[in-house]
Amino acid sequence: MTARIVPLAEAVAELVHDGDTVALEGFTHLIPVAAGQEIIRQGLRGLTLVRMTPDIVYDQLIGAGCAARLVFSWAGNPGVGSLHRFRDAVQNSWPAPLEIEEHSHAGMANRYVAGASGLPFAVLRGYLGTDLSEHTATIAPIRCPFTGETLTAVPALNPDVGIVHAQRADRHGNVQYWGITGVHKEVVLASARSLVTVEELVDELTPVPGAVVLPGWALTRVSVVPGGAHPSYAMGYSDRDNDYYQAWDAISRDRQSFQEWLAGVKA
Amino acid sequence: MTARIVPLAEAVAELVHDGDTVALEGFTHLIPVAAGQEIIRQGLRGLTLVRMTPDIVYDQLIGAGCAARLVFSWAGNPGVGSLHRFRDAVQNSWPAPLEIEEHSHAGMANRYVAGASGLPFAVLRGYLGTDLSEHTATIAPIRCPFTGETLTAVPALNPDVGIVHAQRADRHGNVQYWGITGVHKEVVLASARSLVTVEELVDELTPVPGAVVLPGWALTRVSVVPGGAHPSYAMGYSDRDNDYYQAWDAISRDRQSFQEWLAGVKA
Amino acid sequence: MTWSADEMMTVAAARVLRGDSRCFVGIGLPSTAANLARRTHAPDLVLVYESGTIGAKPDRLPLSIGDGVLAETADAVVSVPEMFNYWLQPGRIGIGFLGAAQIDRYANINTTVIGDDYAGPRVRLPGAGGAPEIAASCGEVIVVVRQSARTFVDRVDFVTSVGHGKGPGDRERLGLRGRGPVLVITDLGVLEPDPDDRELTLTRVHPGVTAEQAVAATGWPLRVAATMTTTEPPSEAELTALRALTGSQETT
Amino acid sequence: MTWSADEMMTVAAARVLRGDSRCFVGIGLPSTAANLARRTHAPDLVLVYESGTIGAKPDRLPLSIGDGVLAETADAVVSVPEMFNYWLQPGRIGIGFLGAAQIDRYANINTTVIGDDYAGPRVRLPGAGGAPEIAASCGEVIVVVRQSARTFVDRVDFVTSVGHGKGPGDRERLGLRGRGPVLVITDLGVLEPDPDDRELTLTRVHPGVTAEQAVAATGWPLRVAATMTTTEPPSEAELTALRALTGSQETT
Repeated sequence: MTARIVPLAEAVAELVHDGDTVALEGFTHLIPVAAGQEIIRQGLRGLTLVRMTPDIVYDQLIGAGCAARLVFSWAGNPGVGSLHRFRDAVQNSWPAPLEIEEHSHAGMANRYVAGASGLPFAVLRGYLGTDLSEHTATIAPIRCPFTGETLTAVPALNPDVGIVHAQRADRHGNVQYWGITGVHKEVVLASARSLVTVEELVDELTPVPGAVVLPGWALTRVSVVPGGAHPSYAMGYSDRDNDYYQAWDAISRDRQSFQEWLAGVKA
Repeated sequence: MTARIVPLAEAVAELVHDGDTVALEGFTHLIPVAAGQEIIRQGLRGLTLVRMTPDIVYDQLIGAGCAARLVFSWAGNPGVGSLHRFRDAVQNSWPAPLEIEEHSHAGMANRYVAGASGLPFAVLRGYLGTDLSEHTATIAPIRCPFTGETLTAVPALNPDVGIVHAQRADRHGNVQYWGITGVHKEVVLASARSLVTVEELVDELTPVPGAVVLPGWALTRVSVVPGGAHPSYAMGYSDRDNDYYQAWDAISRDRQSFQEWLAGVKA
Repeated sequence: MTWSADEMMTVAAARVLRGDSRCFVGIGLPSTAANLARRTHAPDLVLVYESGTIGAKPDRLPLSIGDGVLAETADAVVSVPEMFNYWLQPGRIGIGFLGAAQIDRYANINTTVIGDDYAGPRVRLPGAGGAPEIAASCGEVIVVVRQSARTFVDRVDFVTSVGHGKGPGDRERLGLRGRGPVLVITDLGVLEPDPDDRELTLTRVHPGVTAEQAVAATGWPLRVAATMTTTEPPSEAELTALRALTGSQETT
Repeated sequence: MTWSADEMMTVAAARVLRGDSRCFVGIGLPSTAANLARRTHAPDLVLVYESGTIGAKPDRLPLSIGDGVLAETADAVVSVPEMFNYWLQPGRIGIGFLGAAQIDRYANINTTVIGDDYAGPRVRLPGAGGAPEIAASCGEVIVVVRQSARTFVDRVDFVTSVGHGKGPGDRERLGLRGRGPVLVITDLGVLEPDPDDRELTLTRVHPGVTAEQAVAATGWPLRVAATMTTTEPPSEAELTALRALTGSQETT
C-alpha cells in the first residue's frame, strides 16, 4: 500500500501507457519537467495531456508528438509570450493534429477538486456569457434546487496518471512540499495512478511552515529527481531559471531548432 | 477594512442581535466558549444557533434560553454522554421550545464550504437511504448533468455571525491558528460578520508548521480572550480540561444545578 | 489472566485490523480497539479521525476525536471539509468503525432518536455526526456495540446510517459504494450478514458465552450459523497492552 | 524627466489603486502597476495573485505570478482551488486588473483566438486563465492595454471575459456580480463605459496625446467625452519608483 520509490524511467514505464490521460501539474512552482522529458524519451503516443497552464514542458511534449489532445486553461510561456510548438500544432497540425478542450482556471481547479472528492462534477460561478461554453462540451448549466439560480457545472477530472514535483519524501514515500502549492493535492488524489518526483529523500519530514504532506499510501510511485522541476523551481532548493524561459522562445520558434533540442533530449 | 480589535463584550454587543443566525465553531479544539458565555450575559434571545458539534457551550446557550433553533450534526458531551440541557429542550421544551435542523458532519461541512465560496449549494455523496432526508427540508437530490447520477445537494450556510477561537493575532487583526483546524476558515468566510477570540496579541505572526492565517481584512472583529476556549483547548497554550467535561454532566443534569451555574455566569 | 466482556469485545475488534489498513476511527470503543491493534499486531495501521488527523500515532489513548496528541503525531492534519471530501467520500479509507444506539437485523444503525416520533422523541440521541458517510463510503464497516435486546432491534426507530437497507441490492440501488457492515462485534460474539439475504447471523461467540445468550440478547429471532466458532481468548500480551492503554483493569 | 507612453500607462494604472483595496493582479503591466502603487501612495494595498498568495509584499518585481518572492512575503498562501473558490468567487477582491489581446466597445475581452474560426484560428492565444472569473467576480475591473486599431475592435472574435456584454443590463441578466470594467487605461489615455449605454468613451488623454490620436487607434468610431481631461504627468517620485522596480528606463 505504501508508495514504492523507484527510478524515474521505471516509474514512467510502469505508470504511463499510450493513449492515457496524463496530468503534469505545478502552478509555476514544482512543475515535473524531468518527468515530462522522460515521457518524451519513452516515445509515448496518443496522450490526452491535462494541465491548467501548459508551458514549456507541454510545448516539448506536444512538439515531440506525444499528445493527441490537450485539456487546459492557459497555454503560454509565462512572462515571455506564445508557446510556439502548441501554436504550430493548433494552427498547422504539426507534428500531429491537437484536439483541444478549453476551460478557465476556476473551472479546471474545480474539475480536479471534484475528481479528488469522488464526485462526478463540480459547481461554480463561471463561464457565464463567455464563448467558452459554446466550444467546450464539458460546461453545462445547473440549477440550485433551493434558490432556483442557474450556475455552471463542469465534470470531474480523473486522469489515468497525475504527476507533480515536490521538495522531499521520506523512506515510506510520504511526500512534503511547500511554497505555492497549486493543485498538487487535487491532481494526485484525482488520478488513478500518481507519481511524485522529489528533490531528495530524507529520513524524517521535519515540519515546515506552510508545508503539505501527502501520505505515501495515497500515492503510487515516488522518484528522486534533483532539479526535476527545472526551469521551474522548488522553493528552498532552486530558483526559477527565468533565462531559460526566454531561451525556450528561440529554441521552440522554428521546427528545426526544436528538433535539434529534441534530439538532445532523446540522446 | 482591517478587523478592529475590541474587548469581547463590545464585539458581541456590536455583532450579535436578537434573532440572528450565529455559528460558534471549533472541532473539539479552539471552541469559542467565552464568547458563548458573553452571549448569555448579554441576554440575547431567539438565536438560530449553528454548529457541527453542539457540546458544552451550546448546552449552556440552550439552557440559558438564547436559542430558538439549532442547526447541527452531532449534539453530545464528547466522551461523556448526553447534553442534558439540549435533551430537556427537545424532549420537554425547557426553557423554551427548540426547533432543530439536523444534518450529517459531511453535509454541514459542505454547507459551510458553499457559504465560504459564494455558492447557493454544495453537492456531496451523502444521506442516501437515511431517514435524515425525510425530516430535514434542506437536503435535496441533484442530478449530474454529465453522467445522470443522482447525488445530494445541501444549501449554503451563511450565518449572520461566525465566531471562532484562535491562538493569536497581530495588531493588524491578522489571525493565526494551528493544530486541528476544523471548519474555522469556512465559518469565518461564510458569515456576514465574524469574530475571532485569541489567546494573545503579538507583534508578528511568526510562521508555525500547520498554521493557517486569516487576513485581518477578511474578519470583522478580534477580541483578546486568554483561555477563551476553556474547557476546550488551544494547542500550544492550554490542554483540554477533560475533568470539566465530566463535571458538566452533573452541573447540567438537572434544572436547578444548571440555574445555579447560570447565575454564576451572569453575576 | 481473567478479562471482562468489554475487554474481549475490544480485543476481538482490534484483531480484525490489519497492518496495511486505513481505519476511520470514532471515539470510545473503536478508538481503543484501533489503538490496541497499532500497539500489538498492526503497528503500521493508519488511524484516521474525523477531526482531520491522518496517520496519528498517539502514545496514549486519545480522550476525544480532537485530542491534541492526534494532531501532534499525525502524518497530516487537514480541515474537516477536506477530511470528508478528499479522504472519506472517494473511498480511500478501507475500514470504518462505528458504534450504535440501535442496530437492526440488516445492520442499519440509529444514533438519532428513540421512539417513533422524530419531533417528540422518547430519547434524543446525539445524531449523525460522521456516521452516515462513513457507513456509505468506507470500503467496509465494522460495528462495535454491546449486545442487548434494547439495542439489537428488529427495525431501528430511525435510520441514521445505512447498513444493508432492507436486504440484498439495496446498497447498490442507493449508490452506496462501500460494502457496508461486514462484522458486528459485541460483548457476546460476532454477527455477520448472511451472504445471500444480508440478515445478521451469529457466527461466533466469545469464550464462556453460549449462542442462546446471544439470541436472548437480540430483539429479533437471531439466526445462528450452522458452524459456529469460538473467539480465541485474549492473550496476555493483548490484555497487557489494552490495560496499559486504558489505564485500568476494565475498559469502559 | 521624460517618460515613455508605457510608463505613463503604468503610472496612471497605479494611481487608481487605493491603500485599502484588495487587488487581483495578473503578471506584466498589471503587476508592475500594482507594485508601483504599493511603493508610492498605497503601501497597504493587498496584492492577490492567482497562484494563491494573499497580501504579498515583494521587494522586487515578481517575474511570474508564481514567483518565490510572492510566497515568501505573503500573509497567507492558499491552494489554487481555494483562491478561486473562497477568495475570488464570493467577491472578496475589490479590483481585478486584466490585460487583453482584443477589447471591444463594450469592454468585452478576448485572449483566446484571433479569427472567426475557433477550430482553425488565425492566431492561437493563451486562453482564459483566471480572467473570466476575475471579470465576473471582482468588485470592479480595470483593463490595462496598449491602444491600437488591431486591439480595440468593434466586436471581439471570441468573448473570453465578459465586460458589459452587448450593453446595459447584460451583466445582471447573466448573474455576474461585480460591476465589470470601469476603466480601460491605455498608453494614450483612459476610456470609461458610458453610464447609460455602457459604450467605452474616451474621457482622458495622457500629456501630449490628442483625442484624434486615440480615435485613430480605435477600430470603431470612438466616442469622446464632452469634457475631456488630461492625465497629470508622472511625478519624479513615480518615475523613480517605477524605474527602480523595473530596473530600466522603460517598462516593457
